[in-house]
Amino acid sequence: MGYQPDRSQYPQQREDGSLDIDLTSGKYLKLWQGPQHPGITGNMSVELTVCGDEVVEGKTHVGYLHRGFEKLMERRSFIQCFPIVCRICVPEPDFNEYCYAAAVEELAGIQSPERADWIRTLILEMGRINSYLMYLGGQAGSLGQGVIGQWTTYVRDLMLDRFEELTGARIYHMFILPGGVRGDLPDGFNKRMEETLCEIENVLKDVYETMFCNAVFKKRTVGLGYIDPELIEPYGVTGPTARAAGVAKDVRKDQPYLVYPELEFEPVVGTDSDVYARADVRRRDLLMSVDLVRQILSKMPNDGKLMTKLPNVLHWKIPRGETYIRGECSRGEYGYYLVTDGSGFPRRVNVRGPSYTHAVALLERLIVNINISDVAGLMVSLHTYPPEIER
Amino acid sequence: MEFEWIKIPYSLLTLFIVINFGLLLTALIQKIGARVGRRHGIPIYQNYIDLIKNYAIRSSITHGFMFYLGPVFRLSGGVGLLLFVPTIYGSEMFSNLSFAGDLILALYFVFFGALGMALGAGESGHPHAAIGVSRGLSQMTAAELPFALAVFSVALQYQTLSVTDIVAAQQGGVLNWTLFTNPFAVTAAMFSFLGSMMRPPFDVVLAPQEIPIGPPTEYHSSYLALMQTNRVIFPVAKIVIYMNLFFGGAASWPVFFLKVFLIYMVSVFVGVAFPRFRVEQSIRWFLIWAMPLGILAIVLV
Amino acid sequence: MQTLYTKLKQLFKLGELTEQRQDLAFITVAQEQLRPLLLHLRDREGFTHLVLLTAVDWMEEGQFQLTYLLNDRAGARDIGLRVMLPRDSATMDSIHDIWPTAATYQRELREMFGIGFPDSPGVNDEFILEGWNDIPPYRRDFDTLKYSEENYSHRPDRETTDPAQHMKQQLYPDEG
Amino acid sequence: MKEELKKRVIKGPDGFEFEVDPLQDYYCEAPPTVQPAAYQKIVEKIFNWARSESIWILGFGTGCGAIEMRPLMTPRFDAYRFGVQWRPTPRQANLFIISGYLSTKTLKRAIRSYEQMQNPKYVIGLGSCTINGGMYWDSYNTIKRLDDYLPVDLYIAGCMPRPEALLAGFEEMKKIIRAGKAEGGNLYAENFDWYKANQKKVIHDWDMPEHSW
Amino acid sequence: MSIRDVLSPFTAWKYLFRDPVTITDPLNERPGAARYRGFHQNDVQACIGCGTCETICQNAAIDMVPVEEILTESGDSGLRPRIDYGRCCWCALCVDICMTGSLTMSNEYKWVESDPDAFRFIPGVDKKHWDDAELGYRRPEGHRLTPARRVEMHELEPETRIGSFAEIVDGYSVADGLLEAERCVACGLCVATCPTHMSIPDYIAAVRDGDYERGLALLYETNPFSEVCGRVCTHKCETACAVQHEGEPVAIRWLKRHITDQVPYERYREIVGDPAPATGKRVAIIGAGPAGLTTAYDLARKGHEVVVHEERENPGGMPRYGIPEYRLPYDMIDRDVDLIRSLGVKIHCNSRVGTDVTMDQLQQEYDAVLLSIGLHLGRSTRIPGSEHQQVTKAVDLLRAITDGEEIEAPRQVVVIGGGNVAMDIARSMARLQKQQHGEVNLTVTALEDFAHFLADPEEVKECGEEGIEILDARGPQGIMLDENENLIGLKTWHVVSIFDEQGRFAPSYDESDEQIHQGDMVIEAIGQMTDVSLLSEELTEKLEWNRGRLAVDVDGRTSESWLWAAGDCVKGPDVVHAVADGHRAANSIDSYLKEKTV
Repeated sequence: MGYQPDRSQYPQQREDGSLDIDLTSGKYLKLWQGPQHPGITGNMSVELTVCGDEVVEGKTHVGYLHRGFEKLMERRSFIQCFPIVCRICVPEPDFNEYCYAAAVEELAGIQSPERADWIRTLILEMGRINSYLMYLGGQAGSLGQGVIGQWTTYVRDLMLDRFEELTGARIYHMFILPGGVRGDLPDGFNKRMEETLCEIENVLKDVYETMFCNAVFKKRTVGLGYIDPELIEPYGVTGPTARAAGVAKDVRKDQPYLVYPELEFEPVVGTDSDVYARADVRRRDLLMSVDLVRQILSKMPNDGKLMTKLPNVLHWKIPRGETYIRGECSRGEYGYYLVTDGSGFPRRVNVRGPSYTHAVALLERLIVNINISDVAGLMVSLHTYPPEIER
Repeated sequence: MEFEWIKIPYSLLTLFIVINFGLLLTALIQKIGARVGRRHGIPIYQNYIDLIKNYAIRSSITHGFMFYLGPVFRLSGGVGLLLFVPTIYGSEMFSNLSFAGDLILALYFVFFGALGMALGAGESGHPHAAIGVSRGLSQMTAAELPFALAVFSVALQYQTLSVTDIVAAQQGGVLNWTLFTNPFAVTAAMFSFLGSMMRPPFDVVLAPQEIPIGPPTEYHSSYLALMQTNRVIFPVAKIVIYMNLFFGGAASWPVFFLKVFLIYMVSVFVGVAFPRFRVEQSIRWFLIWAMPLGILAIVLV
Repeated sequence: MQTLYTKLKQLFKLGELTEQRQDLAFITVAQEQLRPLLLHLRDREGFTHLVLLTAVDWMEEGQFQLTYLLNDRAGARDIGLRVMLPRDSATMDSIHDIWPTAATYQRELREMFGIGFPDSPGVNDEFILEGWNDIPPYRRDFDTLKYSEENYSHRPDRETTDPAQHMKQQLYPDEG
Repeated sequence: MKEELKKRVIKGPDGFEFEVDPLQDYYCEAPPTVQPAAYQKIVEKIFNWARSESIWILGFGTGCGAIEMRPLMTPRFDAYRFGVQWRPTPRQANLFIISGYLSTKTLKRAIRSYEQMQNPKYVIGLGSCTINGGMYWDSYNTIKRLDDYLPVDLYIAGCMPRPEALLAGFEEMKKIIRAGKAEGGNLYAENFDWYKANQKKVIHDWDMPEHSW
Repeated sequence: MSIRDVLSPFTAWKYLFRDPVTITDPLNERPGAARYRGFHQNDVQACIGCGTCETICQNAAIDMVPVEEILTESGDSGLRPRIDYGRCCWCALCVDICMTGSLTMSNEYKWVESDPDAFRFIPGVDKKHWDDAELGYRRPEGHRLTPARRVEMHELEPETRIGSFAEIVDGYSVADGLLEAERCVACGLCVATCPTHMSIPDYIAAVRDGDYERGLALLYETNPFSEVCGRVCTHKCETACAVQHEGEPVAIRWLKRHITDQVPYERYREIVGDPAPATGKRVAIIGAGPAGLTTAYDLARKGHEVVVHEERENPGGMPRYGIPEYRLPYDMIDRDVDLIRSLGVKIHCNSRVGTDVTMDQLQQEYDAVLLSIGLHLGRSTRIPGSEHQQVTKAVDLLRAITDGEEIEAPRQVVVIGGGNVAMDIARSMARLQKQQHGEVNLTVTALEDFAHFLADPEEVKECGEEGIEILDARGPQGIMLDENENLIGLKTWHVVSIFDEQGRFAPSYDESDEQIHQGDMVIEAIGQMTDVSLLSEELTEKLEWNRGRLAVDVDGRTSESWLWAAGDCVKGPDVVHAVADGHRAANSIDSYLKEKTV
């Protein structure tokens, strides 16, 4: 298949197709980026084989954060799984909660109330904003522009305050549980949210001026890490990474869930499919999320139930079945494959994180022939969060 | 020329002032950078504490002879650079050990520390250090070239290789500064200055996100403290040269402090706003933008 | 989905169909039918996106279930192909040449379930675990609590009391 | 064991052959030793004060707690104000924050990083996971008690602890350092065999040098 | 690349002149949000130590530990949760599930400690500075993880049921039973409160699993009168139920009945199992009520030979003769009794000790004897006129109804008493009235007010539905007779208080509030006593007595080594207490017999 990177220069290939890399020759050097490395996206590592400043081979190593969630969930009851799922992805935990809750609801045959769906959507969009803000800081930081990270982390922190007052926690919200959500919007939430959104928009304007209209940033990122649109499907690329390549993949539009059918938006699409385009798509997507949050808050029904009646969660049993629930998280398609067997515990849970394909197969493919200096920038541009790879 | 022994305590006094000034200046610069990032940043005295802390680390390891000598070379480069150029124009006390051909020696010292560092860091055996060194040397070569051209141009302009004489030639008003008499040389030199201050967009040598801080990766405890000391002396010393060559020197300490600060701020002003170039991009940048200016400066002179 | 199933049924030997949702169905497929079916679905039916590949351990039935979940974006539908493998010495053909990203999934399945995928690139490399010395951990017969207790020390002095027992002792101390 | 970690003979570019054993640290042939404090009490006091006011954290996000490090170092909380900075290399760091659970795979790297830090060095355990396993108490892949493997000076409760809690932790850490009680590095050296035995018990493929700095 | 790209990044510098956004004092300025999930608080007085928090905690972070200052009592295990912050993940499921709402979370979140073991604490007991924090996570209103409402039990409509003695309660359907069983949180608080310590959570679990036979086995392990108790048990367990604190208690009694309803009677014998091989020991039991027959059941299963002497025509004791058929159909008693019989227990009916057989004989012939003669004599109010023939005692009347005697129901009846017996006789008479006169005209006067009523609330409610008038806080003062000595009613005064300051029974009345309740008949239902006439005088002398009741040790053994006593006659009226007593006596007798063999 034609999915292999260009290896016309070096290293040479042996007859069996493997790469002829002789470390003792002194021509090649093994360089580990991570896990203890500031340029790595979280606790993972990439084993680089470099020739001069150029990477000839990269291998992703994961598992540093493996806790065996899928195994642990098999010995926890359905409600007990609810606090644990959000730990699978730290920067945007809510998708785990939503996908898990929706999967359980579907197999248990219950329906979350309408207002709960609105609040769920709100939370997911807030989480997306957070995740993108973190990404923007990281992307600029990986290329040595620290100030962007300072600004975005600040506004992200404001959003965390909103999360805190809504859900009662900063990072692991544990708010969306099977059957609905845990609480209602606090008083005056809309007003404070609007202030936060304004602040975010202001900062984004500055980010646009200093990061995107920046000669050096452009010099570094334009053309870097080009993903051929042909590669999108074979490599299972989803989310902004795919949209930057011109493929308008967005689960929110393709297979709408929650209240997305009632919101007005168009998937943000880029054209150039390089690091710059991906950053730009995410920036615009972030602005769209800001708009979506506004839409949600204005269109949301004013009252209504937040939880459906659950059976006694201590002995909750769900009949045999299997399902897959997906959502569009800030990195791409996030999904839960849940299998039940009629007992009080899941038979199997499989988490499909977008980073799984992005950070392993795709990264290993893209990393070939780039400069060592660009490795961090490229990795960040795929927006990978390692815990969702190894779980 | 007869050597006056009194110069030695005088230069040590200069050194002392410069070290303290440097410690505070770098902290202030950091605070300014932090301010752009909407925060307060380190306390102004933080550098002193860090320095004591690093000397107070109990254990230290060595990777060999050169590893040990690296910071020493680096520091002597900085100290040497400082001591062989006059700090305060017209002051007997603070003209240090300057002599007729000190400009050449100063240029030598600019390289000396870096080379020592390269040897030491290379000895540390850490691949990141090695990569940092190779990046550093190539970038520095490219960056110093316009500077050398500018210096050459200035030397031609004033017909002397003595820094004191060059400063003397610039007295008598702002418009007498080389900045205005030979703007191309100054621009070329300032471009080079950006490249040598280890700030974005030319800090790929240290780039923590790529090769965790590059050459000093393995340095720690008192080695690191030595390097920290150098890191406050060297930029000041270097700026002193720039100040003397291009900005009319300083006739008193307050003027000195102000000018050093302002010149330092040039690199910070650019550094905060931009990400960093890759090494070959920055070399290309120097060759395309700074070099022609330097050549132009020489030609025009 | 029913129409697709009928259509496929004419071409392939298919097992049971489970329609989970309007846009999601699972079909059981025989091991040797999988590859042509995948190619057919990808090239003819628009299921170009391999969403995930994972396994379920039906230990009691002595089987592994491999689930290949495919997505047709244009048609907004998903199809899950179930392949049942005998649990002992389970091996399956690799599909990394159809979707390169499948190699990662197969590497994980090899490590976590012990399902073999000969010819899949790097399938025997350690992926998530390091220095693992027990049966593959995602198998049902692997007891994670037991392993954890045997290998790691927990903090001592954690004792709990059963309310019913404690009340009996307190309220009716005379009764055994 | 990985191929590249095995002993082998290498022919250099100059034709000279030499043997390489990647598992041996050529600069470190003895276990770490206890490093005495400065002889003069007053000097040690000043040193301790300086150490407490200049805490350099190792930039190694071992677990989820790492996500709160960013707010900590950025405008909202700005830990730089308190003399806290992060360093990208263990050689220059004094404080190792174990930010939550440690899988055995990370434990291996954490030990390596810890040993490369210079004495005096401190460890803060972040969150439940470092105390008694936290929510991964029954996981097959995470350690439960951090103090079995590394000497820990301080624990911060929370899952995960917020930046404010971390700042409170730093304040407490400073007190401990000033009081001269933060001697984790020496504790590690004293009980080196015990720690090593514990580490080897959970790291099944020990392919590291016996001791490194 | 344009010139804009070079210049625009410098706009970053505008922040140089703005104030930093840093929080000046992050340690004190930042309290957690109003619903922040911080460190735990526990209102130890409200907490009942049910351990549901421990059950739901997926991190095994919670231990239930005894606490010095909290005493164990019915409905409160005396244990309190101890939380290990080396495990907790602050998910607040423990708060959500908490049965009493006592466990909450403060908005405090800073806790730093060098000692890792310090992070284990008992909220509310180990004092912490956040104990009084007002903000923090509380379970939002309406957010419950367990159903609070009981599954409704279908009953006959009042109009239908008043016409006959048919059983009122339908029993749960399988679906309803499952739903109700699901409400149980399996804390086990009820077990100790149940006199016979039935393994309630286990058999409810069996209902959840649909494994009724397992449930039945569990029932008959501890209670051979499960059919009876499933209908008329006083269900003390439900007063200890953890679910009642924020909802209705689990209908434990109905679930017990549900199990017995679901298992075919033919299977009972097999499920209970065969008795142990015969030991050759013989035990005589006097009185075939719950206590006696429970002892018989236990001893028979242990292989002893048991003979029961029953004075009346049918075995069953008070459940048969005291409880009306609409609450407990007679065939249900028969089923339990037959099961006991099938284990080899011989029951001689119409055999009154003292008349047909003497205590001495029993002492001679048997290794041990148990007295379980119940409380079959009604107490009298001894108010003026209470000797009138139209003044009857409830127990006598109920017995007569059971025996099928023709009873002429007067048109207007007054009942004295506020207990369940009063309700039973009132409702029985109401049925007779309805049958004979087509209408109900009946007044119950109780000493207690409704706030301290003795009878079950359901009984009171159902009485109301059936048209029975209940007047609370009325003290009977005299029977009103007309000039022909015919009974015309009852005079009562309003009760101000029942007990004096020392807690002794000494009612005081408000004489100004006097009422006359018209009636042709007055029924006294104020309590019963034991008929001890069957004991020989000599024996009566020998035995120790305690305020008119036989004195027994904790195992039910009297001062005579061969004689035990159990049931209502020593413990007061209650079926399930009698069963428990029977078990105790059986155990004691069994070990006595074993000793004797050795």
